[in-house]
Amino acid sequence: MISYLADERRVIQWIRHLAAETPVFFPMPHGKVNFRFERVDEASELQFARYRPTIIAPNSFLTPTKEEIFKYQRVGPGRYELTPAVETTFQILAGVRPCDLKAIKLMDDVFADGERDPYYFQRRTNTSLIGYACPAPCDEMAYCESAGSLDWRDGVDVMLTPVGDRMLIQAYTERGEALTASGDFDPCDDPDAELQRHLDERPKPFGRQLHAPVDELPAILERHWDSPLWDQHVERCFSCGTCNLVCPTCYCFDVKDVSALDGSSGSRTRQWDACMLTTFATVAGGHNFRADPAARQRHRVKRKFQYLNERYDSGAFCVGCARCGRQCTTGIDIFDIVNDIVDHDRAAAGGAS
Amino acid sequence: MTMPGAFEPSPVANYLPTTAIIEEAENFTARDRYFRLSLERPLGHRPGQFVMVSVFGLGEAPISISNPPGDAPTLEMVIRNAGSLTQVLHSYGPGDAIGLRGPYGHGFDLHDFLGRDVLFICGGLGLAPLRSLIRAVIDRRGEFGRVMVISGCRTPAEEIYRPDLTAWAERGDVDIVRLVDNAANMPWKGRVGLVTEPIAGLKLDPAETVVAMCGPPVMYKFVLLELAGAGINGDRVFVDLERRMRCGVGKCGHCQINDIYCCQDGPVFRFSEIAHLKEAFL
Amino acid sequence: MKDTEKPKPKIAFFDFAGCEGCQLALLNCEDVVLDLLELVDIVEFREALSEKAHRYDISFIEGSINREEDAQRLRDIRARSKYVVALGACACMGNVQARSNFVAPAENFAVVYGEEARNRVQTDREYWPLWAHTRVRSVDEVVPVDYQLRGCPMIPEEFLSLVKSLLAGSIPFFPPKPVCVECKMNCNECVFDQGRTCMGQVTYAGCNAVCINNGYVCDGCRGLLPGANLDAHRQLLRESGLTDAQIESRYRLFCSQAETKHTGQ
Amino acid sequence: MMSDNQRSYTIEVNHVTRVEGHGSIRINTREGVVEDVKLCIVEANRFFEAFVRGMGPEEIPWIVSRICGICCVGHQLASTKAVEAAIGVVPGAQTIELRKLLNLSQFLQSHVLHVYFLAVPDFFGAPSVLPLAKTHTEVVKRALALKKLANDFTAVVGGRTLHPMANTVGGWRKVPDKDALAAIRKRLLDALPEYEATVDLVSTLEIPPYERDTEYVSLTHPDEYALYDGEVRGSDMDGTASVDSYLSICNEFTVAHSTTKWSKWHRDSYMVGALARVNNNFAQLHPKAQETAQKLGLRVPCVNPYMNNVAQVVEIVHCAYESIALIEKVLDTGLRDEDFTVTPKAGQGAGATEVPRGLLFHDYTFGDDGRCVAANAVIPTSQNINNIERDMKHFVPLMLPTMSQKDLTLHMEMLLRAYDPCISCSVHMLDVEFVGGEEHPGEPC
Ligand SMILES: Cc1cc2nc3c(=O)[nH]c(=O)nc-3n(C[C@H](O)[C@H](O)[C@H](O)COP(=O)(O)OP(=O)(O)OC[C@H]3O[C@@H](n4cnc5c(N)ncnc54)[C@H](O)[C@@H]3O)c2cc1C
Ligand code: SF4
Ligand code: SF4
Ligand code: SF4
Repeated sequence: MISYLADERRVIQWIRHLAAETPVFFPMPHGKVNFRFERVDEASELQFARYRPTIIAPNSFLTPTKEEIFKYQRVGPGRYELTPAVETTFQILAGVRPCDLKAIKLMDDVFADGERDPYYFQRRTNTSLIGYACPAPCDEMAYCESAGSLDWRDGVDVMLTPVGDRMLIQAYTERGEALTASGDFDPCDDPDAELQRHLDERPKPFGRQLHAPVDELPAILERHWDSPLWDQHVERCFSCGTCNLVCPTCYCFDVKDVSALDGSSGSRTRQWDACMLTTFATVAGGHNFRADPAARQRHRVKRKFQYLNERYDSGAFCVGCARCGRQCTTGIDIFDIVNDIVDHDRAAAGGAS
Repeated sequence: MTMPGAFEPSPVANYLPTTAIIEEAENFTARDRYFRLSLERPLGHRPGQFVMVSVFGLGEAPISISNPPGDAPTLEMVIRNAGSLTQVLHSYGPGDAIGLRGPYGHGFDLHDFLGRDVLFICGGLGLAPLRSLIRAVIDRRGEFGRVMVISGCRTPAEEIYRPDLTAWAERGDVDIVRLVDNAANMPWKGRVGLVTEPIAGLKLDPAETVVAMCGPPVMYKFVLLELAGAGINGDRVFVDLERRMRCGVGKCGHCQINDIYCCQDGPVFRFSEIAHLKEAFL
Repeated sequence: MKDTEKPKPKIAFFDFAGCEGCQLALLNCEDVVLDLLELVDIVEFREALSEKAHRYDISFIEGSINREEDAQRLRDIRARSKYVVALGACACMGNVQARSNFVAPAENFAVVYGEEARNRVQTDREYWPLWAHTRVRSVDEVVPVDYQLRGCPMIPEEFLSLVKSLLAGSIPFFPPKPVCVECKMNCNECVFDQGRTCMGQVTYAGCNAVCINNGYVCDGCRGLLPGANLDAHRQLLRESGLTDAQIESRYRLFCSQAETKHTGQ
Repeated sequence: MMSDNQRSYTIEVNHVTRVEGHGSIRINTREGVVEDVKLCIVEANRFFEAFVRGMGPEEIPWIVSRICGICCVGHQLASTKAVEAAIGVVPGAQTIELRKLLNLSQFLQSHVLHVYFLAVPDFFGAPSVLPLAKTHTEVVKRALALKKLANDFTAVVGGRTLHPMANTVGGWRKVPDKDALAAIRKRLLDALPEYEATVDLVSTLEIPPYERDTEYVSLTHPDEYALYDGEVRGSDMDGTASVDSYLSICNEFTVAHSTTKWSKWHRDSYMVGALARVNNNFAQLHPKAQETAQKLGLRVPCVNPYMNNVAQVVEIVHCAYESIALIEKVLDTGLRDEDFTVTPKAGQGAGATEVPRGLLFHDYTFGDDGRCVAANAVIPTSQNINNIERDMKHFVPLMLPTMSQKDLTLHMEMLLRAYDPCISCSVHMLDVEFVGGEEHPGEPC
């Protein structure tokens, strides 16, 4: 690993330099209070300090909201020619926070499960990640430390770690080394000391804290299948799916064909779906396996803190970014739901003993 | 078709269907249509697996494979007119082409049944996937103990694979119970009642019996209770769980129950392995 | 897709009380209009042509039904059509003009045409057939409707998807989900984050959140989503500073009709 | 045998096709003498002026846009101006330029639609534009391409083609994307030959030669060919009248034999629309548009209402060149997000704008609670209707001796269409007329 030091100005210069040759996406302010990843051009104002998790997580660059998987073209009676979608544009996601970095690692697991998903991995291999270690929680909602993602670095090409008024720049991969070669950086002899300084400078505890360690949550949640809390936490739910769509570890999709008017050509696409939507688990004939909003909320929460951890053994599938709680218009926060269940579990255990 | 070899799902062929031609089609019932397709090469499937059937422009649907494994480049299936795609498939007949990919999922493992008494419980269209296994068992009849089939549907007019059921009954070495919920005003020689009712009368040997079942979601709870009453252990009951599926290969999230994907880890499950999943038997 | 040839379906457009924007939206599908003509026979389209026919495979009905005379004409069209599709918000749910249902018809007359006209309408039999303003009704309040193309105006993509679907012998389907889904997929900042209010959470999607994409809010022109959590939504609007009267007016802006139906009033 | 023109007959064209909204023409002749000519509106009421009461200032333009799909931009602009006048909001220069662009795009769209889809089929003797797709494929393709360009133009500026949402009281909710705007400019430039071809096409059409002098009324502006803004000018007057005085311009009145509200100003009736604008403001047209007028034989003052179609083509050329120049100007200045917060308050105000079919007035009054208490709109078609009927009454006797009933019917339909009437709009302003003729007692025409 090669390590450098530089002030933020030079780091930004370097990112601009990269952007001149390659599409680089960076979190930029959008609207009144939000951020989104936008393509860097000459006019972009790049800043690391001001940040709130982007509306949609950067995994949309790996699994776009709507993506063509192949085109079809009728070439004769009943005969079709299929052309699978090939996406080889190289892109750089810069300023990606640790929560999102961990989420991308989780997506790597999901899309490698069983058959490797070619559409995901062709984008993944063509994407470079430049991470940024948060020196402070992005706002009062974040609970990344508690969710176990705050120190995530796995999968990055380059990691930027703020230390004092400078940044530690570390290339973790060969690609990272190639990228950093063009920066006007000073060498860093003792990266570990710098990292330690970063940790020392960081507030403790960092952000909100879940009421139980994430590795205890599967067992706790398992004990509360029938809890009335599920109903309470959906009283105000719109089943709008926002919490799914903004979540960096939600990946469910629907498959749809888009065809020319006469049906002779078109494409098969997949587009994001959301398990909080009413018809997500409806089968033909009308039976809905999760007709009740509480059942859907339970599925979502358990997916993040129990089911998928059990399947992939990669820790919690919630990375604590708090996007869902921030974007839910009605103020439902998965953090509160989980804590509520933990509190009830503790109370019940206390009462029993 | 330009993409060869799609029956061995390779990373490139993922999601890409191949073309198959319908050789024979017949309406089994008012809403269930039987198809026999000819393929370029044998499917190489196991009983209980499924394929994704496509019509370009309309999308895909998971459909169970009805024929037993073997060397014939053939695929049999029964499709119920249940929605946008299946309605269109009902207008298809011999000579028409459809798209296919698969086979997908974990089917039944014949080894779990060899040397045992085998009970099949089929509700309605549930006979379609089970037929694949029943045929495989009957083909090697000598290697199994008793072979019993309970096949139920709502009315006599809704029974599928009637010639098969008759032929199996005529063999003499297979116990067939055919029953309907309601036979009002219709010719019907079988029994009237629910698929749970004949179970007790079969005098099953709990130690020897292996069960395979498939039917509408409501059926499972009751059959499982009945089987438990007959002393049959959950590790010898195999269930076929059908959920909404979009990709068939464990990515789209629709068929997820707890930490399992019905498509990839199923659709056939050993009951004891999923008995704790509360959403499995809603 | 099957390759057998089928006769071209006959398609007709009929307009009742509305702005005719939905028909215009169709004329605005310049890229596909000519292809469409290859596949279907448009046999009645008063806004663009002078031809007429007597039986229709698909009749698209634009506009709300405001008078009994129009209801009769609609029943006649229904009898001669295989499928009836309500085209646009006026046909689907009455649209803005259904607001006048909350006011006595005579009062509406007086406001627009003056007291004298009101008196004439009320006393002179001759005026009745044209003026009889029963109530603004959606098409499905008068005849059975097979499919709805929602929105003010309707969304051409949905129109084309419906036609494609019917041409293929399939069943058109518009997934019942709220506008928030499309809004999020467009990576918009939620209007509640801007201190404004939105009908998106309880509104049937399909518009690609076009109003929010363009800096506005969702006013619900596609009607309420079946089963939407209206209590929670009203509560949210209250918490966002709206009075009950403002909330009702917001609900009534486009979907006065749908809302009364929805809540079973 | 009696010749056709000697017979007594009634021409009835119910639900005239290829016009916006439902209108019927009824002509009675007895032994070669015209007894009665009527144009009836059979559209159902929607009571806009009634149900907008209670709405806030921002809601009004958004909702009244629904008066008419074809004229939605016009209704939106006129009502926005009226609301702004009522509550004392002065929009910034950028907003005004964007509104002008929005209006230009609507002119391009509407005129192309009218000329190609609604009027041209008559000249080709086709019942509609559809058969032309086979016989005159190039013409139809060009029409579609030009319409698409104009629609995309509206969408880029206004957010979407129909009932655009970007414009609001006080400003622009989301300013257009500069790249998209630049792309529209490029497409307009590339389309100039297509607009030329449109001129060539129209130059081949045989315009009926009927003339009847009338008063021509339009906006007029010292600095430009008035489309978005200006004072009102009637061709019979010196000077101008203010928009606020619109009630004494339209002078809506009822006539003994009809319950229809008619308009007149200095004469029995007046005409608004493309021909009126071209007549009144010819000198301010873009030089290319003036050239076009010359090429098409339009010399002002022109008193042939059938020439309204030609005037529309002249305006198409004008709008194309205007749009190109204005987009360039807007891009050079750059686009900024503007604050458009509006405080509702009491007040009354009127606003006017030219829309493709003519002069449009909106007028709103807000109460102390900032909610609308009164609304009024006077639309071009209601101003024209008196003039159309008078044209018909004038032309029918001229044509009767030489024309078959069929041709006469066609000519009357063509005349109506030449005005490009928009009956959807007019419905809320017009009373329905009944013909109490003996043949059809009590039946509406
Ligand atoms: C493993 C497996 C094996 C199967 N085997 C068979 C088989 O052998 N034979 C067979 O016939 N079927 C089988 N099925 C079921 C079959 O896949 C479905 O019937 C089929 O997918 C229906 O597709 P469709 O496009 O016709 O229906 P669609 O129109 O797509 O309907 C399906 C879904 O669309 C949505 N939808 C459509 N209309 C509405 C509406 N009005 N309101 C709300 N939602 C709506 C629903 O969400 C519904 O779940 C199997 C399913 C699985 C999972
Ligand atoms: S974002 Fe909130 S309201 Fe929407 S589905 Fe999720 S929890 Fe429910
Ligand atoms: S569940 Fe919520 S907090 Fe957790 S990762 Fe998803 S969006 Fe972030
Ligand atoms: S702006 Fe409206 S549609 Fe979009 S997310 Fe918010 S509530 Fe939903």
